[in-house]
Amino acid sequence: MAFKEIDLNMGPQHPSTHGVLRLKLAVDNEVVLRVEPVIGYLHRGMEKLWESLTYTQVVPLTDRLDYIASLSNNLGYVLAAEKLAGIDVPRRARWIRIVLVELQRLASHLAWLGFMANDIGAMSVLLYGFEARETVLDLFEEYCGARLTIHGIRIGGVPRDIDAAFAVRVRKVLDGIPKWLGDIRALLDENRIWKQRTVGVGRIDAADAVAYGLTGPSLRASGVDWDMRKALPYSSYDEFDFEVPLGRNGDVYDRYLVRLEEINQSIRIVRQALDGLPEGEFSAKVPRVLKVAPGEVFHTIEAPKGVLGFYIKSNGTDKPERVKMKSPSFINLQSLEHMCKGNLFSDVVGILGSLDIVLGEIDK
Amino acid sequence: MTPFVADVLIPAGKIVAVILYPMVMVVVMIWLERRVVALIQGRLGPNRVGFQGIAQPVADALKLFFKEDIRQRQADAFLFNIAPILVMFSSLLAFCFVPLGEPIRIGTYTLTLWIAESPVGLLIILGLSSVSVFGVIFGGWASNSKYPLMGALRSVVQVLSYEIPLGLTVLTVAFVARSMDLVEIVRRQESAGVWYGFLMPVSFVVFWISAVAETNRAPFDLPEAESELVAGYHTEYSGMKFAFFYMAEYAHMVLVSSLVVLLFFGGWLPPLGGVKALAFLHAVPGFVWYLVKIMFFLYLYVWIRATFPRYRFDSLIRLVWKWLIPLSLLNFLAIALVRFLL
Amino acid sequence: MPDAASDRFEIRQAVDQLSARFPGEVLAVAVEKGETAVHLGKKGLILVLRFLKEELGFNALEDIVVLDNLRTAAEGGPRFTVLYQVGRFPAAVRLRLAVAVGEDEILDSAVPVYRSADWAEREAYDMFGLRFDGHPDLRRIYMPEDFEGHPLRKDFPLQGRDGGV
Amino acid sequence: MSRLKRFLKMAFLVDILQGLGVTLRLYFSRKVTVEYPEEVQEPAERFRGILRLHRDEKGEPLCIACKACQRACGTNCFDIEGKREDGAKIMRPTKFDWKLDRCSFCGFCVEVCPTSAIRFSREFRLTGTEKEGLFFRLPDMYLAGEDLQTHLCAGCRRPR
Repeated sequence: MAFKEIDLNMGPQHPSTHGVLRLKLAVDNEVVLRVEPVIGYLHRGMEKLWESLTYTQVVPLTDRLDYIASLSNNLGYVLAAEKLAGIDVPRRARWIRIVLVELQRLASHLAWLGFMANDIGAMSVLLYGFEARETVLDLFEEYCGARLTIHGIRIGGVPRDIDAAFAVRVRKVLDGIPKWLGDIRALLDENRIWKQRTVGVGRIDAADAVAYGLTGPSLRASGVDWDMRKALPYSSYDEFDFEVPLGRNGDVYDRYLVRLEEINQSIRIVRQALDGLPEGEFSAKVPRVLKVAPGEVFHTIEAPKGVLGFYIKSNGTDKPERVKMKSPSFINLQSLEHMCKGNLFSDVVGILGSLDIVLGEIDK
Repeated sequence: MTPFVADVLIPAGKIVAVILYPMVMVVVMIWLERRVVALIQGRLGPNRVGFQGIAQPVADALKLFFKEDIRQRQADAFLFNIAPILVMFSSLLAFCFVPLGEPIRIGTYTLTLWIAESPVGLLIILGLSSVSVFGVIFGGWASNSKYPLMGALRSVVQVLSYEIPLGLTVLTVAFVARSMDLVEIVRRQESAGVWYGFLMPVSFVVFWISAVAETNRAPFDLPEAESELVAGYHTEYSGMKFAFFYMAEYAHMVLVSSLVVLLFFGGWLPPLGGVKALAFLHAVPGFVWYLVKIMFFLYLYVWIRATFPRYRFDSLIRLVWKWLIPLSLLNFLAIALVRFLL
Repeated sequence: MPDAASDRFEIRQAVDQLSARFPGEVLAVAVEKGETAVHLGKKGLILVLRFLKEELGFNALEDIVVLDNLRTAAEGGPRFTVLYQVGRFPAAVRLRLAVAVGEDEILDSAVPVYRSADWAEREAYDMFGLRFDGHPDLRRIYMPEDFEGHPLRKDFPLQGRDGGV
Repeated sequence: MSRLKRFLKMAFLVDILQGLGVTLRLYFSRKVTVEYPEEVQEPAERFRGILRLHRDEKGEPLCIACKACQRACGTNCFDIEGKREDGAKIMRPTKFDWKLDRCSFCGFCVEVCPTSAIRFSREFRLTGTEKEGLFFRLPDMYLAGEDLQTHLCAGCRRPR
């Protein structure tokens, strides 16, 4: 009896909150044969827009790429622009940026934890993850007035200084996060249903992961020790002491554990940054109309989703000639098919969740 | 007590009561579910419509009543329409055999708190609950589209394979109580002084797990839950037909909870009934105890749903064939051995 | 703060080995702002990529960037420049390969060497109209299938064409 | 030894009971729901709400129609014209059109305004039913509170 392959359609109105993604699946009674992601539903033509805006006007647009972690998009673009224009950022500004970006990584991982758990069925973890995330967003609202599209990092430094009162509130929030993590880990870590849905599911070994260009926590879960904050330190990350958590067999469970451990490491970094905040200016003097001599630069940072790169080419005017963004989720999504092959089609949901992709960043 | 009243009015009253009882319990259950899941997740839940949101399910039902009831052109008309009726019918009919308390003597007339008492009441309830499986198959197949068909097949396999441990554990209770009559079983528990739930904990746990799986409830709600892919057998339904499926699922849950209470936790008996010091507990009517116990189990349903992730389908089936069925068999043998020796 | 990775010994050694192995191909080497860019001829691209990956251990093709030199190119100069951003990790060595491509010339696809080039090349085709020979499934990735024109080209109007999809 | 321990844990549903314990404790935890619109949670001090023009103490508009904000804006929401009455030293805006539906709240205009005439308010209720409600002319830029709501959406605000 020749088996009849069924093609199924998942999305684009995918209820989980990755954004607008459509998966074309070919399934042989429950076992996944082929997965073809269809993207482009959220394409806003960012790179075309950037060519008609000045260097500073591009920054608020980068908020809308990975809208779960807008501050790290800002940092990625701003570091590339500063390297191109040769602007030296004062040390205090770099440290404040690290406080903001690591808090943003924390918030992004908490959002991911909620989405993934909800996809696999643990609906309450979504609310717990978001309650913890809201405390971090309150800090951003207090710092520069916005919670999601924050636009909290400018070319040359940061918009505002950090005072002692703000540092106290940040420490209070940091003390609250482990309590939430404790609850969530008690609910999930040793739970037989959770482990049965995640251990050994969606495996990718180190060699394939590197071949597919996977980056970020998903790559480190396969045991490849490659974190841009350690490999190519930027914005004085080399002055901080933190570990890079690694997984062993690159399945959904390891990706879950690696991101949880990264939350703890981010807390550690923010504490160190607050304790040793150097004196000095919180922003360099940047001319209002920033004209940049012709040149090109490619700079990468370790965003919560993976390695986020910006290539900028200047032509001497105040508007960039070309800005190309290397999106981590765009490359990571390519390895979804490899991870899903051989698994059951009810696992595709969990595997997609463990990849932590955001469609705003994929579609640009 | 003229015969007219005894033979017509009271039975008619009881029939209306049996129809209303699950309906009211369903409304309470829908509200309880949304409220408890909300409270567990740190939010308030519905508290606007009516007092503390109790009228929310009524509003939902009303909305569903006026919603357009679409049917696919290629859907098989007869089966498509009969499916929700079958599912609803089997749940409501089963409620006729659920005794709510000891018969009450009013003057010369004894009012029995159930419609029908039969020596094999237990079997009838189990039989009726598997009739609803037909509703699921017809609903899924008649919708003539991929997702409902797969959802229906999955639900059927799950319900059928979980009926085996369910049956076996019910067998142990009937074996110990030497009768299939629910009222008899409760009286046996009263005379034995201990509830079967504590006497045979393994039977209770296996029964409860199979009951949760039987009603397609979390963490076994895979066929329905993957709304993005397989929305379960009632994907193509809308309006009142969907409301029927929805209410039937909750009615099925209430039915199974009352079964658990009757078989394992001594129906309408006050807790620690035998202890002389707590004799005043008997003053409270049996029906109240019965309701309190059912509410606990309904709460347990929602509590489990809010806590655990979903099982994947293959391990859900492996669980029942590799663990629950052998366990219930062993348990049955053990109890038979103990009874034989005593 | 120039990128420390570039003036390290490995990068100069890699570039020297590259020019030794492919004398005809390597047209120019530029070090700017701490980054090394190697200009290559179109033909030897895949051989260079394979050499970099297999012998020199450049295990990551991080990004493929396409530049439209409609206004900046000299008369008759190449319309597009395609940049291949390759890197070796975790040793953190980074190199940029630049290839000049005319408007309707066809490049060899890098997918046989770097699996992650698949979508990057589809995006280059969708946005600029560059064709890659040997690509498993060269289709548009962002725009709908029946969209005419390539949005990121300099001559494509910013507000898009009215009536367009 | 750990295999036996693991088997016992699995047999006596330890992980299941532990999970139920956590949700039971959280069942009695503090609820975070803010019952809008009865309770309104005030946004932070530096919250970036709707942009408002301001007047100095004597009631004179601060805006000198220098169009710095118009140039700084990335999504060109502004359309300003100014005139200097004869004899007056500073220009005054005669036309100040601002499109709320284009604004991305990036804050460049506030930073670049020499007389800090335009600033963020803490008003976050910005919904309207017609496009006209989202288009602000010079007088509308000074509205706040209830009159702002009536401008934004003429009929739809339920009487509070």
